[in-house]
Amino acid sequence: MAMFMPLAQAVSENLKNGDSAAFEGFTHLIPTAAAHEAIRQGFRDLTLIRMTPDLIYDQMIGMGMVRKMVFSYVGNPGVGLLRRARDAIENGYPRDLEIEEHSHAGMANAYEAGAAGLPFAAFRGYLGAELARVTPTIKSVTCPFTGEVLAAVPALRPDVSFIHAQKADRKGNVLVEGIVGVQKEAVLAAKRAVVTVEEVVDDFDDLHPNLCVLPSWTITAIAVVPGGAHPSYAHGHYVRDNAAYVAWDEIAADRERFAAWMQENVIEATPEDFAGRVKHLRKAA
Amino acid sequence: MAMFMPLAQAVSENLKNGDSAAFEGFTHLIPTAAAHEAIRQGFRDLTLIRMTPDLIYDQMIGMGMVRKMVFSYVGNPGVGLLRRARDAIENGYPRDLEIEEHSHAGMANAYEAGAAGLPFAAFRGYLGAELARVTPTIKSVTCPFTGEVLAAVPALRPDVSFIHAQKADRKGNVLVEGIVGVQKEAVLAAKRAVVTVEEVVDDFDDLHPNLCVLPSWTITAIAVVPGGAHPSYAHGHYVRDNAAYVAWDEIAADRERFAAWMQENVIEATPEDFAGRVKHLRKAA
Amino acid sequence: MSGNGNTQAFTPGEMMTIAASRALKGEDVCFVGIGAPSAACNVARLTHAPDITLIYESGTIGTAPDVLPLSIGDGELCDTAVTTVPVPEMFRYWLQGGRVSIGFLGAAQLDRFGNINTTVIGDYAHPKTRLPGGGGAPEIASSAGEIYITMAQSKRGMVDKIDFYTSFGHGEGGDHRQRLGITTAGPTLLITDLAIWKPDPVTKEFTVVSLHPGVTRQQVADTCGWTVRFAEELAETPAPTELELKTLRDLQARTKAAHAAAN
Amino acid sequence: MSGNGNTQAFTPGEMMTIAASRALKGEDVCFVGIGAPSAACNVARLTHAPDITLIYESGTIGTAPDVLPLSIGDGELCDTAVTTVPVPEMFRYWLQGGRVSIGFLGAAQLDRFGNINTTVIGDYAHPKTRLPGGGGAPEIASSAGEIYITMAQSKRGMVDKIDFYTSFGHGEGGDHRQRLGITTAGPTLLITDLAIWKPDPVTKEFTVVSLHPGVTRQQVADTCGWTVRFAEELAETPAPTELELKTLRDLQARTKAAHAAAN
Repeated sequence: MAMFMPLAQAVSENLKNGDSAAFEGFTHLIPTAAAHEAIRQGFRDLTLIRMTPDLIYDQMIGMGMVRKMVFSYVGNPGVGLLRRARDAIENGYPRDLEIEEHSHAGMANAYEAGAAGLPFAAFRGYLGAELARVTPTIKSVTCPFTGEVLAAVPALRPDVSFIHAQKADRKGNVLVEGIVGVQKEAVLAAKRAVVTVEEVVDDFDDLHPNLCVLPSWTITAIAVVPGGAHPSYAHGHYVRDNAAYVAWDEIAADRERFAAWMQENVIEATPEDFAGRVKHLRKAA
Repeated sequence: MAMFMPLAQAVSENLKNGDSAAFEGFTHLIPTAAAHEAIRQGFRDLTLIRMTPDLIYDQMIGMGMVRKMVFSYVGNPGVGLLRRARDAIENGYPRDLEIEEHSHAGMANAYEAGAAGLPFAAFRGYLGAELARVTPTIKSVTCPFTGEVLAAVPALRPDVSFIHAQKADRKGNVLVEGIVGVQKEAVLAAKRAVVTVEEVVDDFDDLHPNLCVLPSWTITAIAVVPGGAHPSYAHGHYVRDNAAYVAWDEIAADRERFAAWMQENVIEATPEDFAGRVKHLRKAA
Repeated sequence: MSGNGNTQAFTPGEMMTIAASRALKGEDVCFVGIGAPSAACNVARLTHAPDITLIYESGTIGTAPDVLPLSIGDGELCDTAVTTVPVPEMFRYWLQGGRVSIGFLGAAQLDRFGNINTTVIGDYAHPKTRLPGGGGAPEIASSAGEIYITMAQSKRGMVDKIDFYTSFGHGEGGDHRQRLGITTAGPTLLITDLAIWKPDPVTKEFTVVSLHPGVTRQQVADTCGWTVRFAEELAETPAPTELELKTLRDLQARTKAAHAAAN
Repeated sequence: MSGNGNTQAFTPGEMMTIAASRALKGEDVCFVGIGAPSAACNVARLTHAPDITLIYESGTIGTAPDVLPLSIGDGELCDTAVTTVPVPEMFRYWLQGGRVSIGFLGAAQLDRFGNINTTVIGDYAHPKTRLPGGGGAPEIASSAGEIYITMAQSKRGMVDKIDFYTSFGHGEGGDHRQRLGITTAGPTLLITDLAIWKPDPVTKEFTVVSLHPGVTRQQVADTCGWTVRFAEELAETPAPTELELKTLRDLQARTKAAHAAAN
């Protein structure tokens, strides 16, 4: 049953050094506030899982918190490369970063298998593609009916998943709307799930029955953090801060500038600061 | 791209003698009007696929149209047995009926694999259950990571699937709401898909983005048949005619009474008759 | 038998449903079969377990129906659910995903080890009576944390050897489940119209632990197809309370009225 | 270069996008990569192919954005889509399900057989430059009916040998796809800023079939890392029409204004 609590408590109670953790969001609803809280609390040796590592993974990698990353696209969406992740992979700075790389189809199927309680997922993938050579967790399975050889990947089962969502009701049920990505799967595949939400409403009685609602008992903790997905967006609440993504390319290009930015905007900031960051983006949502 | 046409044409153009056909609907939105049209057109040697064969499969079996049935629960939901199906299985009347029996999990996974373009589905199923002994299409596959042996079933790929839905827009996109069952999977797994709908609306512009909408280009033909799911129901339009399910138990218990009922209510009826059958059920929806 | 005021008089069926409802807790996530299990689960929700999560295989999660559904997919289930998901997702994410604590099943034939047949009477290929089949039961039996079974006693239903293993209970008893690699507990409770049964910790054979008020050992033995074992300390099931009986009867009255009204 | 009226003047990039847009038909279901593919697909939709179905890997099906998204998951895509599905469903039912007729990809490195690298420059374990990686591309390359590729020519980008096979085109050419059991057609079209290329029917090597207006063979050869083959009959790509150029520029102007306004 989901417990409502401050973000600092939700993170400290559910993330540990050495954990495998997914901060999921597919361009939309990225749990930035939760990641920043994890940075402030200074966790180490994390294995970070995500289809599309973006700014928050660049930040955690740049802060030296990450031992390994499991991913399928390590870019700044619409802008280019992730420079802190590159520095770690290419130069081992600030520490070596082990990588386990899949395709989107591979990651999506692996989350789906995790949510479904299966040990692996089979799909038609990696045909002629070299990831199958460099990633040891890509194997194969043969269809017992047709003999077709399909790709197989192990199910993803994070110790903890963090997502951001639009709404919780007072019972702790959570609504995710718009581009829902793999958030439902990330929550159901994880041992523990922490959700930040834009707002709490009395009940979901008027919701359409087929929306993406995660029942309270599938969630460990909920923290109310308006704006918590900035600089990504929350469908129906505020739009994407594209300028922040473009700006990040320059900030992350330089180790010192990165460190200074993190100090000012993360270490010395609070979850409450997110509301202000999305103020000018609300009118356009 | 979906073409709008009368039900008689939609059925005659998309169903052939000997086809494998799914008339899907999980208690809700059962495509009764489409099945009755198929009965009037007198198709033979069909392989009928469905998780929950109910009245319409009892009717098609009783009319001698069915060579084989693939299913997971052959009952009159909430009432009891299906007496025409029993007569075929137990006594070969009016003809022998070959059966391929799965569990709900097996059928649901097999439809899902069909929609996903995979040759088979793997799931944790049939543990200690005797269906695995009597159904030759239940095999196994071994997880290449854990060694766990899982059940495997071949993907379902009907020649044609029929479903009933609430709405189409003028472009032929189709909305299914409420208990959505396996209808989306049945459509996407099939070579051809025929949809009967309660009504046509101008557009779906105001729909929530995450509803179950089948794009026009996934559908072959659409026929407008208000009430076409009777005696099941259409969420938001009319309620379930529970009395008709209870009455069916007696009608189907006797071969002659069954034949007379079919003559009067199906052979000599039309798709237009369905609107009248749900009239008294609309107030309660 | 009309319920108003007379809480001492109750039918064996009412006792069965109410005894079953008491076994459910507020934190349970219960996968509900239709018929007696559905009534028991909803009586629990309306009395001591208001927070219980009821799931029906039609994809309705967290339902709170005001009347009992006739089928597992009535509109009432969707209207009152927290969310309604596609059936493949129901079986993959919710049942197989290990999120169901209690699977509640009925049975046409049951043996002493909780194995259930709802498929055929007679030989599978040439059945004497073709029953509806397994539906969701084969995987409920292996994926739900525990299985509760409820059925009225009869020699035809409670048999020495079932004709077909639709869903696996404890097999031949003992550690048979573990030997098949099944990690869940299997049948842990049987509630009939006469008694409450639990599996022996070692042999896994269902053993009567409590007789319903006024029921004798002989009655239980006479309506069961196997030689019944009784626990050393045999309890008496508490009679239905006024609240329980009123809740059940009101629910059934609302259900009857609703099903009639729509027609 | 401002577009109003002066339709004769256009950049190579504009020619590339417009030539790519012309290859798309109204009945296509197109899986759209970001950047140049996205512009080309939307110009097609706004000119000769209003009924084209555009799918972005974020789960948005049948989108009709008024401005170009910066990322594959901008809100505009969801707001204008026929439906938005979860990402696992996108890759399972829609891409792997064989419902995509055209996959539109860009490339960091491309070889003459349409194999694409967007993973690393240098060795995988010790890369000189770590690129974003494959994302959806490995399975788009094998599951979409055909693959169209678009990129600006350069010797760094169009290379004799790519450093990593992110997505498989025609491999070593000939029937290499069939030998791997891949049933789709693979790369059938390459549109650069200078020319249109198609694979040789037998060898599958990309061959120039049309030069954009004013472009010489020498320019094409000088900006390509492999020895370029030209078709015997070499066409000239029709210059952008007034409508095409206006549509593209209006789209880009709206996009720029929208992205600035939100900030």
